[in-house]
Amino acid sequence: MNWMVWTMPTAGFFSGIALLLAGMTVWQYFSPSVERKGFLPIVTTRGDRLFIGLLTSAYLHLGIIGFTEFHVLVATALSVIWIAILMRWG
Amino acid sequence: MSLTLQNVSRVVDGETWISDVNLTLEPGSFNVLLGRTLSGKTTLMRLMAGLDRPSKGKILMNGVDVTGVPVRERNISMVYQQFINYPNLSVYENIASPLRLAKLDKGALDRRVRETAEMLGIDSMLDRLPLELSGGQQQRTAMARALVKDAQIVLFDEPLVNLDYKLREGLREELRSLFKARNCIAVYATTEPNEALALGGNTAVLHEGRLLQMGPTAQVYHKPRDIITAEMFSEPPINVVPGEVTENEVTFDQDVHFQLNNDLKMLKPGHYQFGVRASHIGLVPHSDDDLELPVRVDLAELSGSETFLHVRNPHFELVLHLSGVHEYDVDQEIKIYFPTHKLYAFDTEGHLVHSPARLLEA
Amino acid sequence: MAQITLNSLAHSYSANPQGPEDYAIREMQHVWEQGGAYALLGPSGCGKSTLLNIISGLLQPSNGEILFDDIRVNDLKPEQRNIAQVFQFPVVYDTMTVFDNLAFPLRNIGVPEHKVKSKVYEVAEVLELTEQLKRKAKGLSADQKQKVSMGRGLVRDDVSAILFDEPLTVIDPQLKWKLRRKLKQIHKQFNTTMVYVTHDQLEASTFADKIALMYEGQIVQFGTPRELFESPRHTFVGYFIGSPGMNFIRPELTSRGLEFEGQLMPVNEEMIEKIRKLGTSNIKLGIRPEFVHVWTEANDDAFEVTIGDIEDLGTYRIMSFMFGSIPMKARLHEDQKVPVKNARVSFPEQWLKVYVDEYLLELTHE
Amino acid sequence: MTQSTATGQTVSTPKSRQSALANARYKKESALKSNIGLTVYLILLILPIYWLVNMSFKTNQEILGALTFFPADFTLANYKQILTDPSWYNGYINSMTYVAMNMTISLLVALPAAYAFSRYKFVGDKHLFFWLLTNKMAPPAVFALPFFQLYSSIGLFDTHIAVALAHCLFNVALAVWILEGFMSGVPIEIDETAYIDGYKFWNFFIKIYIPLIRSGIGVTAFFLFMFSWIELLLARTLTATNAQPIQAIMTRTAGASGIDWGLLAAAGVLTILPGILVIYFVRNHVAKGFALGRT
Amino acid sequence: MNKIESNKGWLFVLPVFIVVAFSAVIPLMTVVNYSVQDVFDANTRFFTGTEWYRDMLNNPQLQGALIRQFIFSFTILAIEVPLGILVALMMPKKGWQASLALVLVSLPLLIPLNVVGTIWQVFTRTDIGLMGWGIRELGYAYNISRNSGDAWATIILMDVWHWTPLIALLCYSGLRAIPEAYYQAARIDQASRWAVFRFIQLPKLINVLVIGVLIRFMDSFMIYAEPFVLTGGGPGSSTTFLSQALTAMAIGQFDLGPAAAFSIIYFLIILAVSFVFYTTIMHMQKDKTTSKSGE
Repeated sequence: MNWMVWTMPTAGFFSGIALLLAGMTVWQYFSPSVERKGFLPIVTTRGDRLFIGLLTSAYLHLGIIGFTEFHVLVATALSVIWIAILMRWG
Repeated sequence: MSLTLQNVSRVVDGETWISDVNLTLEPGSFNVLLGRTLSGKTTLMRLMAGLDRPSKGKILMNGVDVTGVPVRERNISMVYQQFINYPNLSVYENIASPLRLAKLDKGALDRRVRETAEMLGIDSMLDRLPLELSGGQQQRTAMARALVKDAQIVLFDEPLVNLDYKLREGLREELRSLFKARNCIAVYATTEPNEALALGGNTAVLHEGRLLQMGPTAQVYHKPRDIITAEMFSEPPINVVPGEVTENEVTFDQDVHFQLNNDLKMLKPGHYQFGVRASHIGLVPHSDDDLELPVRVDLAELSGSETFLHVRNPHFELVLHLSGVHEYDVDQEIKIYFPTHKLYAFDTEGHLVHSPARLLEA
Repeated sequence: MAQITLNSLAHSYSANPQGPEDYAIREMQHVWEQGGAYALLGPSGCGKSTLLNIISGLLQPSNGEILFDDIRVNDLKPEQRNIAQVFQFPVVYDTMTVFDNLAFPLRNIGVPEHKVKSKVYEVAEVLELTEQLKRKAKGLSADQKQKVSMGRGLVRDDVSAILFDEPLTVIDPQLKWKLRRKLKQIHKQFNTTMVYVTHDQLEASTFADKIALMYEGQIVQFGTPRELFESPRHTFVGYFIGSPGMNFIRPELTSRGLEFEGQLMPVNEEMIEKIRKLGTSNIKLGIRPEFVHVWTEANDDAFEVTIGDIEDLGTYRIMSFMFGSIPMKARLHEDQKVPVKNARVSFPEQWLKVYVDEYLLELTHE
Repeated sequence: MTQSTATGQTVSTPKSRQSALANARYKKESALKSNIGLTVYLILLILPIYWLVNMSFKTNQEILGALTFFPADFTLANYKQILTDPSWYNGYINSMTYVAMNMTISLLVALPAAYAFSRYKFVGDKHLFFWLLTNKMAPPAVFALPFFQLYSSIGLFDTHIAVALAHCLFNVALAVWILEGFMSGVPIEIDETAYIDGYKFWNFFIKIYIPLIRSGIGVTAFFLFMFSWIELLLARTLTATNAQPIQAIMTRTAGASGIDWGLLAAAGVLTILPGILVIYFVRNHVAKGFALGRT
Repeated sequence: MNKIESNKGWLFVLPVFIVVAFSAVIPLMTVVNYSVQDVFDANTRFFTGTEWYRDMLNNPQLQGALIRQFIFSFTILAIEVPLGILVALMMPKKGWQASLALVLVSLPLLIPLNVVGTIWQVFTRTDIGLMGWGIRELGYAYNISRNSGDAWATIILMDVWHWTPLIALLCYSGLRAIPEAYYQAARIDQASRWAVFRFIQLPKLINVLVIGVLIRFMDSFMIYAEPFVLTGGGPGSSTTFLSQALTAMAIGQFDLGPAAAFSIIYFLIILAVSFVFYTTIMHMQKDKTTSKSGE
């Protein structure tokens, strides 16, 4: 596994994603998500919204890293808020 | 072998498809499920077969709860509305398939397949593939597959609806005789009242997922429990005229009055819906208390030996089912005779309160 | 508007047909008059759809001509024949609204938009589609789609004919009732030649003034519903029309007349003479279940039979019985008394039809 | 019928008849146009391939000497060299081996998966499907190195199976996708009838279901072959000598004395032949259901 | 179709999941790991955080490659889709002509990517190639190694040649799936050729077109071998597309970190575009199923 050149942050990141997926699955199992239409232009389930949230967060990170002087954690904080909004009202 | 449904409901995506159905089917009975499209016939059959699980309630076979038992372990067979056969197997193999799985020995299998095929008149096409056959033959193949094993429950989901009129007549008759000799429960879904009548046996009327009435077919026909059953179980649909009963008179829409006859005496004063079968209204009076009614002809439809006459007066529309060919012009004024002693009366909620006495009880 | 004439028309799907069995349509001569409502009735595979497609031009007949009024249209393509056709399964243009669907045939021939609008509204009104006009055709239910399909056939008022190919197959029974009525009204209103293909005798005789009954690529009888019912010209007509169909027995020609299992059948002398002259052994007697007379008491003309099943069909009942070795049926009125085991039936002479080589034998002076 | 009624109720007015005739002529013209159009397109399509074939039968002198439309000095030497030298023809064998392996693996895993997607609703089904699809987007340029390391670390470097597995990355998703379309076209009532008859699932799946979607499997196989056969980067990265694909071997034609054009052309032509064979086998299925069952 | 709600589905997709996860997840994780480090070898590496991302997003070369990539992808789609539809419309419907046309049309699809490059390299050379020679003869100083316009045109022509058949095949089968009754109804409604295309054929084609466009978009974003063989990315860097820029960086200069960072960015870009596409497909299918259940 040495060749995979793991680092703490990336290991943490992937563990986080894995936990998130597992959590979503358990949540879905015990309380199945119903499709709904929020402010997004399409009908979505909980999983869809999470996916859209993560994808857009990735762009947010790229934007902030690439074109501003803010610290990356600013992007992370904004993303968390954005995902929360999306999960609730999207 | 009996099949019992106890308080069975099925809810899909928040929509109720079957609502609290209680039903017992006796061994050796032929049962017709009558209802319009989307009334829940197919859903109910799938529950009986074990293809779907009820959201609520129990299904008992011979008193044993089989609610969760998969379809493979229930001894049933089913014929669909579409002609469902294995397209890549010959007709012979199609019919043999349930027997092969039951590990029947070769000789017995061959005999059974040939017998069944002969019974359904497809013994000359055993080597062909189903898609090379005509629709009627394809459906016979499906039926043969359903009949070849001694299933305890045989389900037919509108099996004849995609077939020619004349073919339907023939197959229907065959079905009747096929099941006379068997001791299994047959269930047959249809939208057509005439088919239910022709098949006889018992009829269960379904409407919007609820079971309205279940009983011997003739009884359900002649004594429908409510107005929806009456409308559904007759073609053309029964004529419904709102009316009011006062002390000794019946009034239809202010203008038409007649004396309460012996038949209707038990009706309490109040508002009713009166039903009269299209075949009971005549062009000549049949009895003394027939009510003469001037009407205007909407349309006369001729069909073989019968005429369906659509007429109206200022207040209501009626359909007459007459035997013989009667030709009328549109808007012609004629007189019809309304049989006051052959009226069904339903209360304002649609429940039957009175049905006409019959000369012959079935 | 046109009269449609089929002149020695025949069609075969095989390139070089050998015998008559290779023909989907066997040579025929036929006229559909302008403004009539016709039905083309027959079991599946009898060639009725083939014939319809030949009229509409989707198929080229291998022999003979087809005339619209007196003009030969064999070489004209469907779009040039100026006809409308409604198919068995609804054909709608999914991406268009109902309005655009109905307007489509009009816009294609360059009808001015204000006329399109008024015509579409008129047809939509008749078909009760006004509410749906703004909806996309894709989301409609099957019967609404079929109404749109029909509507497209009805919007053009200059069509030579409207052809229907089992248009009510996908419609719910309750709705069929209404649509049949609608079609009939439309015919009265527009006075266009209409040809309606179906396998359902009820639909055919309800819709049509005259029915052409097809069997094995031939029109075996062309007549009013009443004629088809009362004097079927061919045994197939007897079997196919009426529910249940005609009862048939095969009598023998003896010195006494026509005998069936020792019983003399009520057929008059003149007829028997005629049969003798034809010298064929393929003789059948047919009688409709409606005309079989059932007696409860003994009667001179009646034969004794064994009763089988009695089906209660609500408005009437069907009694099955064995006439000698032949199963037969009689149709009884709802309230008619039925004997229990043995009954006597008689066959009124006027309704007992004689078929020689499957075709009806009639006395010419009648 | 008399003449007067005929003129009174003509099918179409003379004017509209004329336009009808013109219309018919136009129709014929358009059919002709599309024939010509297609022919031109096909010729343009074949021309580059023709040129390659043409070149493969020439000697290098002729190729470099003058532009000729047919080989003046027809030679099979180029083909002979390839077909007699194991270091050449092994390349073809290697390529075909891993392509066949990939097709087998992809179909084996994709068939049940496609069945599940077409028949069942389960937690995360749509997301799983999309995830499968995204793998087609992984840029091989960058993934090459991790792939190399991954397969080296488990000792599969320079084996056919390594390439076959790597190609699964994009082929499995495609196979699932195509097969799902076909399977959705099979009425679920057939499955139910089988269960009612008493079939166990796998028995039914293999005996009844798979023969039913033959066309779909044919079309899927076509696409699997295509994408695996034409891929170069991963195949080259994961092999050295034992499993080296023909595409990689072809680069050898550039020697010190310049490119051996004739040999290169012959090698190229030989890569096209298996494709032709595959098309020939699936051509009947194409008409039936190339639409991936999704129309 | 009524799907059964059952997590049994997961059992069926498990093999696919394992196969793809093995080839996809591990390399992807590795690439992410690379992207935050400066790696010399497995033991000599430094954590760099988001630095490579910042560098890459501001790297003019890569920005240039990205812009070129988008221009290229949209150009070829704009040509291939209409052309593919046109070819599909022109193809014969039945008979041996149909088989022949099918085989010929699918031919370019089955040629390995670098062989395609080779074919066009040869074909466009002005000394030994038919096309290069032909254009020279017509009086145009055609030169793909000097003139970037020529290079672009040639690469686009090559891609159109190679991939239009895919669109054509998909559309062809889509067209075959339209029931004859629709055409008959249109003839009877006296619809023009254009109206038939616009209201009958195109709506049915949309489904397959979305698939075709999605596959083409993803593949064109990864185009590598063909331009590499044909132009080598030149003249200058005028035809250097993303994959090639990345390969140069990752393998040529062994700058794994930046290359990895950029691949992630690149991956995210295609992911977004594909997600939009995918969602569209799913919505279209949903529309279809709801209208079906209404029947």
